[in-house]
Amino acid sequence: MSWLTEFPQLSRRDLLTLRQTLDEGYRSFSRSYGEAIENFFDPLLAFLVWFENLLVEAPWWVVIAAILGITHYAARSIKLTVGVGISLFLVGFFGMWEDTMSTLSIITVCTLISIALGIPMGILMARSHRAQSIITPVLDIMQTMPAFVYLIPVVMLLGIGKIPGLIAVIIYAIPPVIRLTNLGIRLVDKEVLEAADAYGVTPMQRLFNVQLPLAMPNIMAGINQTIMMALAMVVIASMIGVSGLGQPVLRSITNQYFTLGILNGAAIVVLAIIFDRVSQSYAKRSQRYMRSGS
Amino acid sequence: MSWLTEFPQLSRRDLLTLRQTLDEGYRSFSRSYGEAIENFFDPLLAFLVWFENLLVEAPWWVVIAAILGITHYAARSIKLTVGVGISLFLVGFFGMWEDTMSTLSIITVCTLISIALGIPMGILMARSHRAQSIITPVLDIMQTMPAFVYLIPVVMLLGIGKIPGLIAVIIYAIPPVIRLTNLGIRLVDKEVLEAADAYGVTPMQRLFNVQLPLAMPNIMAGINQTIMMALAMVVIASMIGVSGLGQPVLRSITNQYFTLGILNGAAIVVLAIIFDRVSQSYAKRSQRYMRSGS
Amino acid sequence: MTSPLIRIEGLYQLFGKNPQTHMHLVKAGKTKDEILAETGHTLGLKDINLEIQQGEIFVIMGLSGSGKSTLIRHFNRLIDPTEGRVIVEDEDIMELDAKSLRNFRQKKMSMVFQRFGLLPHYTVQENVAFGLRAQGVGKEEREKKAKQWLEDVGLAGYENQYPAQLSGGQQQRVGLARALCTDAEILLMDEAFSALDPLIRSEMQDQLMALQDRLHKTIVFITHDLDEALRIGDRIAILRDGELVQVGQPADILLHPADDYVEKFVRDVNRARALTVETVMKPPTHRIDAKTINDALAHMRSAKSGYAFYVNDEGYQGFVSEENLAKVAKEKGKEPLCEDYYEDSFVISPETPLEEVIPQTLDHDHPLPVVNEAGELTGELSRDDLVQVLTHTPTSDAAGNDDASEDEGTAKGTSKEPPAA
Amino acid sequence: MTSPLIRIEGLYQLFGKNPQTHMHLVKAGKTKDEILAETGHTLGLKDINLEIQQGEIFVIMGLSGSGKSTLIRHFNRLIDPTEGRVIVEDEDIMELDAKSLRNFRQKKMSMVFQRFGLLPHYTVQENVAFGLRAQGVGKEEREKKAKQWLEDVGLAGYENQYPAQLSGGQQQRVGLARALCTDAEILLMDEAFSALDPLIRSEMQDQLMALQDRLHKTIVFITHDLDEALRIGDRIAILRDGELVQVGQPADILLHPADDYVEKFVRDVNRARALTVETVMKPPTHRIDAKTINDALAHMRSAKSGYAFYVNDEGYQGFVSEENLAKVAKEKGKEPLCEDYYEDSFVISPETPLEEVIPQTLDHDHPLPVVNEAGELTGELSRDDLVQVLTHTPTSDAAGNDDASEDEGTAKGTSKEPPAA
Amino acid sequence: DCGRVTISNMNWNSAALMASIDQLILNEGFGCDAELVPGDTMPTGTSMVEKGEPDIAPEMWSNSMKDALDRGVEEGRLRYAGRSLSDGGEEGFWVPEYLVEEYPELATIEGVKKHVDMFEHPEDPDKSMFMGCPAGWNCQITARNLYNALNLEDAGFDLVDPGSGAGLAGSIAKSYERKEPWFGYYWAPTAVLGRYPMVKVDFGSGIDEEHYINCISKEECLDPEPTMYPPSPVWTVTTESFASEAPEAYDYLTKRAFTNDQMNELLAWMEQNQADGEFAAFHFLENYESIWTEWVSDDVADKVRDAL
Ligand SMILES: Nc1ncnc2c1ncn2[C@@H]1O[C@H](COP(=O)(O)OP(=O)(O)OP(=O)(O)O)[C@@H](O)[C@H]1O
Ligand SMILES: Nc1ncnc2c1ncn2[C@@H]1O[C@H](COP(=O)(O)OP(=O)(O)OP(=O)(O)O)[C@@H](O)[C@H]1O
Ligand SMILES: [Mg+2]
Ligand SMILES: [Mg+2]
Repeated sequence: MSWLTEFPQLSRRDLLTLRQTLDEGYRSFSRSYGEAIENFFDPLLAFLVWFENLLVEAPWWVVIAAILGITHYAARSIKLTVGVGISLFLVGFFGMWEDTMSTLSIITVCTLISIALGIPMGILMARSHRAQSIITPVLDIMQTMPAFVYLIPVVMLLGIGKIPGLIAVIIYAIPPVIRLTNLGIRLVDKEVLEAADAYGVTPMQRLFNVQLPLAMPNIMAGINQTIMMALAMVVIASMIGVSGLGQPVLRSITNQYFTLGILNGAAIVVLAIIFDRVSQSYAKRSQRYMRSGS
Repeated sequence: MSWLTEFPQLSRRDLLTLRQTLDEGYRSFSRSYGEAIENFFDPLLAFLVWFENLLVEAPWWVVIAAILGITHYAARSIKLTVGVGISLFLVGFFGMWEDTMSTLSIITVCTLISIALGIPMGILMARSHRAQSIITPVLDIMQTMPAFVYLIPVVMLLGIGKIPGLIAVIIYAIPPVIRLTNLGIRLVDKEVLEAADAYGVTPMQRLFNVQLPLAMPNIMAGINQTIMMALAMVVIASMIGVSGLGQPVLRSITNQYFTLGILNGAAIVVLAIIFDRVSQSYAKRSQRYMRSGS
Repeated sequence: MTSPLIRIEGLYQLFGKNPQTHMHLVKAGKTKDEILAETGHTLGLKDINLEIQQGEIFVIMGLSGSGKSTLIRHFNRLIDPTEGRVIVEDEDIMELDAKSLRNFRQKKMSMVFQRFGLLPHYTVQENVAFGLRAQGVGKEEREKKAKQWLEDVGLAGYENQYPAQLSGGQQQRVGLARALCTDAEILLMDEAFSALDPLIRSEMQDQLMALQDRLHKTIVFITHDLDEALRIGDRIAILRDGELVQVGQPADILLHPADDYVEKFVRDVNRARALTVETVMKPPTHRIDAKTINDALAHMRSAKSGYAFYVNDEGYQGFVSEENLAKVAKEKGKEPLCEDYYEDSFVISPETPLEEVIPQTLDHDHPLPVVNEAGELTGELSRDDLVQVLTHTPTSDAAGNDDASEDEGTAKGTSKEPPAA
Repeated sequence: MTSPLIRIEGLYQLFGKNPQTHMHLVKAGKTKDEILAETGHTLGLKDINLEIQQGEIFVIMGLSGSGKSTLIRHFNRLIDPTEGRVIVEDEDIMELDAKSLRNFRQKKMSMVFQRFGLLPHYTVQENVAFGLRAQGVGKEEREKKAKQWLEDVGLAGYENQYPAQLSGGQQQRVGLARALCTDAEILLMDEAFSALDPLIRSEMQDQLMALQDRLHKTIVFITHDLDEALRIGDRIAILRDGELVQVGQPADILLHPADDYVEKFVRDVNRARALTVETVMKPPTHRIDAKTINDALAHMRSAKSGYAFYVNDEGYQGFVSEENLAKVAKEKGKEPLCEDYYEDSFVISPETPLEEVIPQTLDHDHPLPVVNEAGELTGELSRDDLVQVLTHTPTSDAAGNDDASEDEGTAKGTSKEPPAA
Repeated sequence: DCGRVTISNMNWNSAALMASIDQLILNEGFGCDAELVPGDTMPTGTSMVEKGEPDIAPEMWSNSMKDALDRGVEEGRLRYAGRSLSDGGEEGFWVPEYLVEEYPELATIEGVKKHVDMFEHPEDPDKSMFMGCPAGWNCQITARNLYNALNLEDAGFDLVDPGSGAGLAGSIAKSYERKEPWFGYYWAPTAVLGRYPMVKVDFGSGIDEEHYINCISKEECLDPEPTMYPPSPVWTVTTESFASEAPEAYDYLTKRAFTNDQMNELLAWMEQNQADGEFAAFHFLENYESIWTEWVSDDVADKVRDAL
């Protein structure tokens, strides 16, 4: 009996028909609605372009100064500020300033959008077991469905450029912040919540005054991972038209310029470390109570 | 003054020399040591090949039965076991059995290695601020340095195939479990630790009986992310010759067979969900106390 | 009686995975231990029926694990009962929707938790202001109020510390201040003073009682300290294994315990402090309203007592003894009794704790008159009565020494013989 | 005196970020509040010097926040002092390396935490066995022992529950069982009974004392309950704002408080229970060792007392009154005093709590003889002495009524006049 | 007048060079506002067909997505402007030059088969490795068919999938650096073959273009016969809208083409200088005037020259 050794499969012909029908279906869908969907994203695109130009075209020292300012405001750590300054300067010194600014612009936007969407999603998940059991597999899909699979469909719909890149990055980068917000909120001490409830807090107060602050360490871990994922997608995004550090990386690989790849990779890492350190020290500063434990 | 608008860069010539020297340096390194390094990994390679063959060549129903057995043992949930059975069957039914088994074999090994290395690293990090401040940037590099950057150097060193794929996957997938183990341990209630200390626990008892069990929710979140990352790397790994579901995905992208891509992507997702659900319900089962809170 | 502020009807609480399926065991009268052993479910409360009046301090006592905290948690619906109703101001709080419940919790009740329940990420002051914040009170006002209350509980100067930086008792006082800060009508206090030292504790008790006097708050108070319960409680409820065994006024419980359990429970209390004169005095048997000295003498003689309390329409007048009156009877037998013939004697008021009248009572061979604020003689307190009450024999009639030593398992030195020849 | 088991020398603890830099303020004698206001650092302990003997129950008391928990945490080095030394069995525990410290904690000390410190992921039984597990005791043995202790603290049946499923007092008992289960020599108990009801609490006290009697453990006990302190404590230390204000035996502290603070602290105690006869009895002034009845009578007359305690070489013999002896003096004046002439009288033993002898003392007009186990007359206890001690006037000499009412701010009914005409 | 133009900037050197040349010439010579858009072959091609963006793909190996491009042309969305490599791409099975120097017989397929044991398989010691073409590329089909036609399997070879172009290049680099044997599919002109000189293995069959088109390049080729690869068409592809809106610029694109020799020279220069497209484009425009002036009218050439 063949099924003992061979998996009972859909016949090759059926599989082919199935594939073709679906492919064709999607193609005609994208032709009819692509335009509309594309227009929908126009304002975002305009903003992305504006923001990228701002960073790329502003004098480099203005940009560095601004970044250092933000760093200092957020982290209040001289050491960190100096470190950020030096690494940004090195990035420029090795001739990667423009690419770095392009990447910085898109990643900033992606990260902010991911956080802005992710935290509420995480909250929703924490609030109901139903939501959790629906959202979790979706997150699994978002994280493991290879970007390559949806890259082409997205390109068919939206063309090549920043918007599909942004979408791909967000799809991939958003799950950690959602998951860890959920986890963090679920781990909040029941006794504390009960006390808050006893004073009749509104759901909003409960969330903003109790759950989120106490879930902060986990949420920050989620944000950290989201930043990491977003930056990890830089190269893939550059495959569909997002300019920045991804391109030289791809070039280095096809042409086997190791050093070029490593330099550009290092610039990505520098961005990652800056993003991460700044956000983490900001969070830590707002959690003073944690250090005062006995 | 040009530096006001132009970044003071390394001159093109210097940069070139630098790049060429480094490239050449790496090339000669790989020339002299590649062989030895490659040999070092031979046993692992042999194991990987053996394990893949085991999964691919064993009759499919034996494999499914084994997986269901593990699932049931770990999660003790009929619902989950049935779900896993159905999805595995569908994967086979759509003609992806072999690729799925290849992917399953390498991802299982990667995940296990990541956990086996990652948790101790996380523990180390939690134990000392020094270790934390050294390891954190390394993790940042591992997560954001694009795989593409080190793919070719690794291939030059080790050739294409499973070993470089495994290394790339682990480099990318290990950070979450390290980070969240660290976080989880750091969040353990100080009062509980103090109580344990007062009874003179050894560092090992402290770790295994108090810190790790109480950090479990976070560690499991880390393992979940590690699994997700590992599966997200399937396609990249297939770029350097790791067989499995990544190759059909790459094929689908170059040929615009969306359905093919989605089917194979879905098979990856199925693996992700199986891995994740099983590990999470195993963990949850061992944390009964969490549900009994008032 | 007006309708009660809080009414609990047929309340059951069974903890575990499937409380409903095991309720029949509870109803069938199985004990808590049996249910735990058979089903793994813990019986928290069993058929509680209770009424609490507006303005009273209602104390709940009982062994550890008897369900006190569980019961108090039902009052503001922090847990839902397995069965039964909780009615506050004629409203079944089980039927409140989320918003009304919130409102109810904000305005009606505030709670001190046994394990404090402070918010670790807020400073002490923010913690205290938390209830007000929930009510939407403005920052300035709530800070002012919080500061005030912090001072009242003796924590001025700690405003900006975090809970983890405080000692246990300090944390408890933060929880206390938080509850008092909200001005809620009903205070739920779960062992609110348990971590306090006696000085601060009695200060807090005073404050609480003053507050209650002033604002007529209703207070539900759990405590393990019988002295405290007797001191501040208007009524006391005693729980055992989730069942209500007795509800009553402090003296009631002390003097007429419903069963052995309650009796054991109250045995160790400092009666001298807990009981007032009222609760142990006897009716004034030596009361006379004779008009003349002779009349009085006749009275005393027939009663075979050597003294009497003279009372007229205006109330208690004075203490007279046969001996002294007899001396003047010959000359002035017909004259009316008046101040001149009264003797020095203490007069005690019915609300005074026994403790305070011990010396006087013991000093006098005759009973002391008990006179209320209106000046009426309401009773008399004899040395014997006092001694009897102070020596732990609530239910027996006569104050026998043997009784006392039987009662006290560890009694050592009450033998009539010298311990060693 | 043998060398003490635990010796604390010059211990300082300043909480905050930079304790060292602010130590000079502490040394300069600034108060806790000043230091807090100026530097944000909290003074936990200040120059503590203390010795605890092997086998004693040493009680630490003090206001909430006075540093008790902080002090006890130094004993097993859960926190390191800012300055000072802690010496246990002649070993400075600050100098132990990690391994010896571990060993020391496993074997020498076990601790009950104020906030319980249970392991939430372990069942009750596993929690109790935790100390043994740390010591490496085998599973079977530790389970057996844990079960035994759980039963002893009254939690049989709850073995497989998790701490979150228990009531506060039950959790505390789990912590207690855990500490007792390890057989450590030294027990550190931080408000170990605070969440217990009076019944279980006194049971636990009894168990603790029995244990101590049997195994001569050294126990450091923090409590807020003075009755408890007086009952179980061999010595009591009183802390205020991190400073040690008095260390002494219970009766010492009760009767000779070092300052106002301590006096206030002990004022509310139930003296009748706390004090033993010994501590308040007077020397036996009415002691006679006359050989004959006449001698005895002569003695009594010269002392102007109507009675006497007759004592010979064999110790206390009996109570005699002038009245009765006088009756027989004429006929048998020369005969030696013997049983025939003794009168019924209570004899009390010096260790008995006052409470137990109140009725007898009050019943008799004359003082009662206090006789120790060897049969010797060691003192006498009069009604007046008793009343004086029971009415809160530890330092004043005479037990005046006025005194009492002045002392007690809330006294109501002790006026000599009727409250209303 | 030619307006905004987007040029696909693919990540291998020849494509990047052409993209930059086009950008310079269109901007300076035709007054366009040309912009480079990064992207891989597939997304770029798809986007051109479906969304009409980017406008120009300077180096499109049409075999790699033949169906899609042909359909795009059919539907009037794309145009093949002209060959960008006039000789066409060179495909074949290659062995490293140093091997052939040692074993001259390796230049033919029979020689390779004879030395089959030399080509070690990394995962299976019983077999030898033949490195095929990455999954999904058109060449995967042709390489497989030729592998069958040449009976390489019987000879002991196993067709190994390198996974990606990068994997393929990496495996060449690895073997070359260690002077190990390597046998597999590759194409030229490429930076890799520029750096690592290889010898194309002769199948001894000559080119049978008809058979190649009808069978070898088809998935369902039942009876493959050996044939050398015919030159592979490499196109400049533009969108229909660009072609119709900027006919002059389009006209330039129809002419812009390199021979393989020219391109190899340029690639070698780029390789040597690790030059990016822009830098190389300047180098080209400055030093190879004779070539590019052929592509444009004189006044355009002047404008470009002025701008340099
Ligand atoms: N980790 C800490 N950080 C800062 N201050 C602390 C810390 N722990 C204790 N303190 C301070 O030290 C003082 C003494 O605290 P401790 O816990 O020893 O008091 P306590 O005598 O045990 O009081 P209680 O009876 O209320 O438990 C308090 O004022 C407290 O604020
Ligand atoms: N969340 C819970 N899950 C299971 N059992 C519980 C839970 N909460 C309380 N119980 C059980 O209910 C019973 C009553 O607990 P409760 O906390 O009301 O006691 P209590 O009277 O407040 O005792 P204590 O004086 O020790 O605080 C206990 O036996 C306890 O084990
Ligand atoms: Mg309770
Ligand atoms: Mg304390």
